[in-house]
Amino acid sequence: MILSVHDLSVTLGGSHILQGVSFDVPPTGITALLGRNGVGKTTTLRAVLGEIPATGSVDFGGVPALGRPTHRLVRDGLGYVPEDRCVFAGLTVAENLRLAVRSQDPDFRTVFGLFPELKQRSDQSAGTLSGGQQQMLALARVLLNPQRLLLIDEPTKGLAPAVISAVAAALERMAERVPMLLVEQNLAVVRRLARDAVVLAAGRVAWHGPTEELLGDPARTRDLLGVGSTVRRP
Amino acid sequence: MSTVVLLTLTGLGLAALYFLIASGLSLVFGLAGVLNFAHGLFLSVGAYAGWFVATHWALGPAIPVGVAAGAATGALVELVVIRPLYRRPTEQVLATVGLSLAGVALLQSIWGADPRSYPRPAWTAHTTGVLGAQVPDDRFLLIGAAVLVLAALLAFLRWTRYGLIIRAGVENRAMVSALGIDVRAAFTLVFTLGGALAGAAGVLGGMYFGSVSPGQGAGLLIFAFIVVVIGGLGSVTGCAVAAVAVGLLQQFVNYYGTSGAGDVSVVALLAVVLLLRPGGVAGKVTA
Amino acid sequence: MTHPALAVDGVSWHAGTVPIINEVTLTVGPGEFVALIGPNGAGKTSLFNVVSGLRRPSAGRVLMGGADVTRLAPHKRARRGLGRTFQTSAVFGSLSVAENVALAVQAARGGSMRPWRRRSDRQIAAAAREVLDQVGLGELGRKAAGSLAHGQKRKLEIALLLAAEPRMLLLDEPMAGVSAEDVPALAEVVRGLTAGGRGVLMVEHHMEVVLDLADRVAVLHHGSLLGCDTPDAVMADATVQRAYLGEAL
Amino acid sequence: MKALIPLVLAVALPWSTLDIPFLFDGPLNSPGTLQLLGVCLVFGGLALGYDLLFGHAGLLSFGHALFIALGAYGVGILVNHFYWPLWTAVLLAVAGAAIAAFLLGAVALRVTGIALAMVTLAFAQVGWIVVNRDPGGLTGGEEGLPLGPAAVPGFLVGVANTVNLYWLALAFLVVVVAIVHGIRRAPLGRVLTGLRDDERRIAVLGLSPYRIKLATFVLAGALAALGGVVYVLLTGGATPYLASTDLTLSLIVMAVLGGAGTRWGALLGGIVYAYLDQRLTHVGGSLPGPLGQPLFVLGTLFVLAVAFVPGGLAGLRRRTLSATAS
Amino acid sequence: GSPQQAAGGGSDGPLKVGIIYSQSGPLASYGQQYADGFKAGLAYATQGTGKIGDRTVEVTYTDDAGDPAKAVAAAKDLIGKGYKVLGGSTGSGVATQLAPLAATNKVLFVSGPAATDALTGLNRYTFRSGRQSYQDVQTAKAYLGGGHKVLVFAPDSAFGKSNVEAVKAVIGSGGATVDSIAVPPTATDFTPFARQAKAAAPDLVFVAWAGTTASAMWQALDQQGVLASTTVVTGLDIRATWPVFGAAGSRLHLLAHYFDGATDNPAEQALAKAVPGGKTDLFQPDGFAAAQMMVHALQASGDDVDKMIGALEGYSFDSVKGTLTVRAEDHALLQPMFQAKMSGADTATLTDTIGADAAAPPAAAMKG
Ligand SMILES: Nc1ncnc2c1ncn2[C@@H]1O[C@H](COP(=O)(O)OP(=O)(O)OP(=O)(O)O)[C@@H](O)[C@H]1O
Ligand SMILES: Nc1ncnc2c1ncn2[C@@H]1O[C@H](COP(=O)(O)OP(=O)(O)OP(=O)(O)O)[C@@H](O)[C@H]1O
Ligand SMILES: [Mg+2]
Ligand SMILES: [Mg+2]
Repeated sequence: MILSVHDLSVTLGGSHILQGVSFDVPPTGITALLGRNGVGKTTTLRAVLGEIPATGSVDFGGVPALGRPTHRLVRDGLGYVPEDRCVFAGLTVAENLRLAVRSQDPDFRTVFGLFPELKQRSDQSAGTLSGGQQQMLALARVLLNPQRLLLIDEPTKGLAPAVISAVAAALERMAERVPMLLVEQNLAVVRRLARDAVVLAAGRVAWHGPTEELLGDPARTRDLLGVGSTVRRP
Repeated sequence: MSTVVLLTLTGLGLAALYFLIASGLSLVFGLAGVLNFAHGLFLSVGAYAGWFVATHWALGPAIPVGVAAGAATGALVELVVIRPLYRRPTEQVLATVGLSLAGVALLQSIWGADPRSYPRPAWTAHTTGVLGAQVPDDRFLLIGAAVLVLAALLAFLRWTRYGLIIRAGVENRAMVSALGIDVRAAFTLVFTLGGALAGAAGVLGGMYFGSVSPGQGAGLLIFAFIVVVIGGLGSVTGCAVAAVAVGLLQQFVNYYGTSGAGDVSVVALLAVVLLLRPGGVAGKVTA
Repeated sequence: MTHPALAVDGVSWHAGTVPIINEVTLTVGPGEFVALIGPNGAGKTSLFNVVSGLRRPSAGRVLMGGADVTRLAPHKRARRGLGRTFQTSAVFGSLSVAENVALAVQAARGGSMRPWRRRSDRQIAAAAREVLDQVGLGELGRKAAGSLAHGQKRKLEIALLLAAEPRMLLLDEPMAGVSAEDVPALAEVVRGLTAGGRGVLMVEHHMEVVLDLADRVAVLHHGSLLGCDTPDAVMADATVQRAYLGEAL
Repeated sequence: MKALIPLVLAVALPWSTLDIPFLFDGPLNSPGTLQLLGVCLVFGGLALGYDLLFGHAGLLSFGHALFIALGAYGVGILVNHFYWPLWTAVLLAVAGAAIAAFLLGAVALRVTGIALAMVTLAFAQVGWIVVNRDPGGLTGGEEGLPLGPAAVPGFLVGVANTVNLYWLALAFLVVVVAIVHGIRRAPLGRVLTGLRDDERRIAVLGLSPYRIKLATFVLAGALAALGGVVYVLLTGGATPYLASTDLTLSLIVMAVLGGAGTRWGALLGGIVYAYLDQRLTHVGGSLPGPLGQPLFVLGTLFVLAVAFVPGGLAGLRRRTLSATAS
Repeated sequence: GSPQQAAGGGSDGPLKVGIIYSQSGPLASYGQQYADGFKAGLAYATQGTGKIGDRTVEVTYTDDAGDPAKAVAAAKDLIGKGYKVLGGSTGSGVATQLAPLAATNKVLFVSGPAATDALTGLNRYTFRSGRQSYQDVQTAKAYLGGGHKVLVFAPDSAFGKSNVEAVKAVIGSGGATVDSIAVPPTATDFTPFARQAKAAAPDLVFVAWAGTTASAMWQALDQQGVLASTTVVTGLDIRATWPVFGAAGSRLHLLAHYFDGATDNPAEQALAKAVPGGKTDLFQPDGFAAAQMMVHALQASGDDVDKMIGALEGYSFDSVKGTLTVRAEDHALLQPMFQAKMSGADTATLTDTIGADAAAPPAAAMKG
């Protein structure tokens, strides 16, 4: 297991958001983290990353992760694409990318191959990019460096259908090299990419297993995610 | 003619002094987003450290010691006061206000409120004739130092990644960490640099004024603020341009205008610049 | 004759020297629901910014109910009944959820600058509660809006709009980030927005929602309007297929 | 209603001959103590008035002292040089300050954030320069402008009447509290908070951020001027300190020390700061080293408060309350 | 009950004296000298007993941090506690605010180093124990010789203006023309002003400058050739500031209120013995004289302020500076003044003494 989360609890602003979450992420493929709005998906990722105080235990690549500073974890190969993108609005696209470079040999080819727009806009300040362009930039930042695990929070949010398929394809290709923990609302994307799924409800893990078992069983899907599994093609 | 030459050269000297003081302020403000009211304190610490060495030991090491003292103060302040407050930017600024109050009082309790005369190389008191104008030599020292500092700062920002890290860190510190960068160390570095610049300005300012007093740094701060803001927040080149504009304007208005018009004209310049281009000279026009 | 709720007439906008929107002409009738789709970066949000007054167009006019509002400040347009949401949620973080809505209610009813209280202020709170129930945030009224999860903020945005009782609505990706479970309910809320002759212009990438709700779909590409037609006609268009929808997942 | 208890205590205080050693030098109703408390009350009011801008509306103004000085010097000049009756002078000075706030605010509020702070700082700096230059002998320059006792009504003159000045200070504070708290709970208060959070959002709701900010700026300016007037009556004259950035910085310190944007924070902060400032000066000489410098103690205290007591005194109170509750 | 009762002082308790001065703040070193002088003067005037008759003089020292508002608060506190005699005020700003307070509350106020002319003749209750600007200028006038064009180089502030006024009154009335350059007190570069001074080509430049930028100011005057081309007169400040003159020092014509070595008399010896280091300095005589005046006033009456005033008006006594006289009409303190030269950075030598009468300001009517 590349990541083992055990009994993770988080309290924010007086409310007990995560109440003992446990799950594992296997060292290959994509694991989806699902659940309705406000259930604590983002909170889980940020707790793993050490951005918010949490109790319990988190094990990243065999080393305890809780309590270690975020930047150390990242340097050990834990990449993070946050939910609200968090591109640096005051910096240009090129500067955003330059900042993210950690390795000797950043992989600009893959990045510009996936997102040619970023190359054209390298001198535009990131704050004026359209929503979708910002998302691409956020993804590009983690793709530059070699990674051991990616935490990706809703990468397709706000993207046009064509871009969603492009991003999905990119994630699929990346998944051949690095495992991912993916938060995603678009079940079509989940179905296509994720091998395993973890469903959160009421601060706990409500279900954990192969994605097929979840999405292939309409009753279970409705039960856990509140929707029919037949996701209409756009 | 000789009057114009004299006013121009001494105006540039004044500009150099403003730039030396404002550059550190601008660096910290532009990069770390902290309007550092304690910058005047850093300045005074550097000045007193240089003074102490120069009067008790030798003149030579005064500048390096002043710079080191300023840098150490900057680092200490960042580590002890600024760092724990990074989630609360307003409080950071306020803490520096508190520091400036306490620090000046502390210096005063150690060295008294009266100005101490500042040792300096004898040649700085001489003048050089330029087109009939007797230009004090210490102005050339100031201008030289300012150019040096400007070049060094530009190189730092251009050739290292720190400028980028810190600008990004101001916007979203957590995200910079999430890119695997120890953003805290970068902030400490900026404060150390700002302190070092203040220390240099303190020693050179002490030599320029021929004296040092606890409130000297704080007293100079207001014009430094104006220079920083006119120059566009955090732009070192903008800061240099603004310093020259302010120095020359003040000098000429003081000579040709009525008393007090020099200060008022500078303040008016600030107001006009801010209203026309809220981001300062180097800033982009915002809608 | 009745004027369209919103008419965009030959509007162009440049960011500095870069042209972003080129001569876009578009109308939304009273009670009509128009969806605006287009690739990321097409200029949809920019168009909203021009219409709501946050940006000045370099050419063209914006009309509301037949009146030219091109030169009006954002708040003046809002007072004439133009409401909008933002692509990244913009709610008042330090106010509670209920206060957020109360603020919108009082903004609509006037007297916001009143520095004293009245008995009638109770009604504002009641109206706010009603709106919150409508979008399903009824239980979170006392929570600080800043600490809401993303999807909850989206709903609050809609609540702010509803409270202001506008006549013309601009919605910028209302469904983005809303969990699949909540999409149908929120879609129902959005559908209801056209009641009482309100015009709605919505940017949205969720095609199910677009197809379900829109009377007409306008397609923006590189800042120009490719066309504006019924959902089925637009879906059938080959350019739209290629530029926007891409291949199936 | 709980707010009435301190008010009743404050009103009853001058009848008490209670002697609190260390805290005060004499019995509560001695002129020295009343003067000290009076100054505390004025600063409580000034800080709360400033917090209307700073804490509530999120407008960081570095020029608030300008309006305090306008009130103070306005009255001083009208009374000393033009022989106006005091109360007319007060009215005119406060109205003048409000007009000045309107004009300056109309210009300054076109920008936001740090730019606003700097423009207001610049305006106030001009005020400070003018006051110090003693134009036409009106302001007395760095020596200040003592208020001629002849112009002041008898019941405010003389040490024996210090109690009346205390009432005056208390009345000022009550006025400020009434206005600021009224606004907090009224529609305008909610709009101010909204403005602090997201100005763009306020605009698309149909409210003009500019007009709201300007109105707040003018109101705060008028309150500041009123405070300046009371301060002058209390201390017998205006000094350039009233026009200095230092005073504005002190107001910010007070607001934050107490808890900016809270109900009682700024008021409390103002009172505590003014008390410490005066008392430390009083006992300062007897303390060793830097402790003898009031500003050292105040500055250090402030830094510590900012670092360890987020939310200021108001936050502290809330936390101890919740700690005892659980 | 009444909301406030002033405590009355008994007629056989100790005699209470309040000294309000700068223990902290920018004028702390002036304040220190004043207080040292006061203690020495009190011991001298009471022959070391600290008593008048059989009543001890109980002195309360209070800090005003240079802030008039704090001084007023301290004064109200003391007056409220029944103090009838106040002294102090290191700075002019404090003095001008304390003086009206003394009058409205009918207590004796003996002002300290504050030099503002405005204090003289302000009201019956206010006296002064130091010199005033006018006396400085009278001393400077002696340097003018046959010249007739005078330039005042002073800050654009109340202090600067009062010096300009005094020079106009003293020297201008003697037929000389008086011009002035008003320098912004915040100036950091003095070249433009030095240049203006040089261009004016006066016979005498009267420099009134105090503050931390003095050194830069002197250097600019020197570098632009003002010191070389004309007679430059200025006041001698406390010893700690002497090095600030720098190279200019030996070429200046100094007028002095007081410096160590200006006089030699029993009072001066007593002062020298009492102060730390045995070296006397500028403002110690003011404190010394204040103590002498208060003791004399209290000898006349311990409680009746009118009697104290009566005793002080016209009082003439031997103090550190020589014989001082309180002029009855306007309470000006007539005193000798000194002219001096700097030799080296830390020695001033007396060149001349201006008699108390020659330095006396014109008598004014009492205003209140
Ligand atoms: N700082 C905070 N203070 C209080 N509550 C918070 C805070 N941050 C988040 N919460 C609450 O924690 C819960 C979980 O938030 P989180 O952002 O993890 O949800 P999520 O599952 O990512 O939702 P979404 O799908 O909308 O992104 C929400 O109910 C939110 O309101
Ligand atoms: N100030 C600016 N300077 C330069 N380019 C800008 C500026 N503002 C917007 N743009 C560019 O204009 C284009 C349109 O942006 P806009 O935000 O309107 O896109 P959008 O259609 O809303 O996209 P999305 O669906 O991704 O939100 C983008 O390419 C963006 O980068
Ligand atoms: Mg989330
Ligand atoms: Mg958009």
